[in-house]
Amino acid sequence: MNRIRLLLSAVAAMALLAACATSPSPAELDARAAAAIKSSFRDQGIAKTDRLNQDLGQAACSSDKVPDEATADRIMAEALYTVKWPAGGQFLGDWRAGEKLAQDGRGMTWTDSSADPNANGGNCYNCHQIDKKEISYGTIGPSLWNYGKNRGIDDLASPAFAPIAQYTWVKLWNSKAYAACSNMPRFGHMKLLDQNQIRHLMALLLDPASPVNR
Amino acid sequence: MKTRTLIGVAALALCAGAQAQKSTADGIAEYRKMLEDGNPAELFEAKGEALWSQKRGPKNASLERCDLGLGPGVVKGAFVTLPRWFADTQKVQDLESRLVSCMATLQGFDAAEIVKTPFGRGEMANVTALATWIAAESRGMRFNLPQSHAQERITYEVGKRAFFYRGGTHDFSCASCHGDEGKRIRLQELPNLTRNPGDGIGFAAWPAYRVSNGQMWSMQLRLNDCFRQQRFPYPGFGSDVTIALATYMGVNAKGAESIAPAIKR
Amino acid sequence: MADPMRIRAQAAGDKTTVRVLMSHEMETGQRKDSAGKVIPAWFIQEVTATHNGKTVLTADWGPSISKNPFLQFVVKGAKAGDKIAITWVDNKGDKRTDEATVS
Amino acid sequence: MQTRREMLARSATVAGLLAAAGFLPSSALAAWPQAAFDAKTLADAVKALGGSAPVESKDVSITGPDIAENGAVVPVGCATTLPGVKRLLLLVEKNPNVLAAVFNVTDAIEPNLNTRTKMGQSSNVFAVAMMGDGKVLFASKEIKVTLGGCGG
Repeated sequence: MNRIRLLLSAVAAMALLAACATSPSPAELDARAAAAIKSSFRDQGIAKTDRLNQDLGQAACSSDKVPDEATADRIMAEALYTVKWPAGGQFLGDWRAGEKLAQDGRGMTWTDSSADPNANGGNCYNCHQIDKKEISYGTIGPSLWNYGKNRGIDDLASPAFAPIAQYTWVKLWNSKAYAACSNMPRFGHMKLLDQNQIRHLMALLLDPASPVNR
Repeated sequence: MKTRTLIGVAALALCAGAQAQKSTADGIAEYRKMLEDGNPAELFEAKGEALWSQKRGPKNASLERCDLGLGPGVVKGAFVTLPRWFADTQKVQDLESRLVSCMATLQGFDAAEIVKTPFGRGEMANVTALATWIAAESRGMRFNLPQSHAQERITYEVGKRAFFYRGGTHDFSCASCHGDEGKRIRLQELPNLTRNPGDGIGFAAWPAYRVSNGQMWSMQLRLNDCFRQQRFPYPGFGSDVTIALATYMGVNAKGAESIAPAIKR
Repeated sequence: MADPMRIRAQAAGDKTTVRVLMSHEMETGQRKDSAGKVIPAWFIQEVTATHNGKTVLTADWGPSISKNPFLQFVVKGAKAGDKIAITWVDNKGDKRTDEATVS
Repeated sequence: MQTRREMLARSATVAGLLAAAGFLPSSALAAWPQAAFDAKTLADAVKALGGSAPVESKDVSITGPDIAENGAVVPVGCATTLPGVKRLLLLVEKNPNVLAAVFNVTDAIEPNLNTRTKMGQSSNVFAVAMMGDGKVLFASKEIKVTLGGCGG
């Protein structure tokens, strides 16, 4: 009898311990994280706390797991829908201006005074190899050396040009159109670069005269 | 014949490219090696050591009774166990936020005032110097953050979520740059901070002297500038997200040897 | 007042390697602040090294020496227990002297 | 985009204004060789220090990395194997003012000095040995300065 009582109380004690040790559910932890993010930041210069509000793509790509297929499809479809094509069907600008933009990593931080695209760089070399002459390049994105040449664009009249130009324009305007969780910023869609600046980057990549395609 | 020549040229070009790349990496390694002997972080270390035992503040007291987690006054080994839970403040704290607590309770400084001070100025510069010396006292030791308290485990989980949180104008999260192996920004290798990146890499290298601007950077400033480059708004000093991220990186770095204070680009 | 220097002086045989770190901004006078105003030059101009009180090296520096300067040189004949002292003077006339014992 | 000449002209104007206002941090030390530190070329710097035309020599050495990850801190060293050196100089060819440091060497130290210099861009760096017999010898090395980090 006593032994049973002892046993029972031991069981009860263990149950109690187990209850104490129960860690919060994933949903509770999500809520804790959301609260921490909300309370930890303040406005500074052009970087306001509304930058923490996530759209569908940002929210769906905020864990070590990829979003489910339906969500990914929706993100890509919506991204494609946002793309604005260049006025007059003019895809290319000046590759020299493009190289300058590609080198420039500035813009949109709280130490930048203006959010105007003209104050921003393209950050391209931070993540990509582009012109081989620049040895200081990043590897988060693929190499873009010979980008146009490798895709068969030897001259601008080539039939290969139009589809590649359209593809590249979309990639620069809203990279999420082709990969829901792409690491690449959405330069056109987020107003990081304007239409003319994107034309310059397009020329850097596609113009047969650009050093990238030599 | 023509094709063969072309292939030959292409192969040559490839080789030249690979060689140039190797020599760039070697050159940078050689440069970094040259800087190691004579790290200006030593200047900050010396300042921090003096500050620890100096009687200062409204209470004219030293920090020698400050508890960094291993008991009052124990400095050696404390750095590699932080952030951790502190019962007196009922908070998980990193080295810098803990130092501010000690400066408030022992020396009578206004904690809120210090937290508001920009990096490199006034008492905030002193916090950085103290953190530099305290980190140096654990040089060569291995990270081993406690995870026994429920709040320490929760903080880790919050940190993991913050690490992957995408936002801002560029859609960046910490993981955009630090979630993979073998990536670089420009020539700077990016440690994968979702696991132990190795001895003296990532969390195990800060505080560090920044060559580019000649400043001593603490982990709080390192995180602050990560968020700036991420195009996020401004994280408060010692805010929940910064402590949670430090906990996430510190726990992931379990077993990694600390080389702090290091010297960085 | 300027922060102290860090001086390490290590003997090996009959030679002593001296490594010095100085705490100084070394402002070039060619940079502008965020408001566009030129930040005035402020840099160490003269460095003197002595071994047991005898001058062994003097140096004139320009503003292109890096911030928080590093200097390394080798003193002949210095042995453990000897004193190495370093003095710097900057263009504002500030100066600082620190001393180390050869180990 | 300013040309280099415009920029030089501008900074000269700024310097002139500062000097007129008494702000120019002219040397606190009478002995500091102002003219040498104002020089734009290796030859001018040496001349301002009373030296003859420098001659390249393998008895002088300049050490430094092939590539500097950051131009703010570039470790450099100058040395000579010859006896009788009076001064060792460090210069950076493409800096606005070429001369970085003058070391007045005595017999009590080895003619081998190391420091760290700023470099605005990839450039040749020079070590110059001004000898007791009036000879001026030099060595040069190219150091590449790369861009690091996010560039923001």
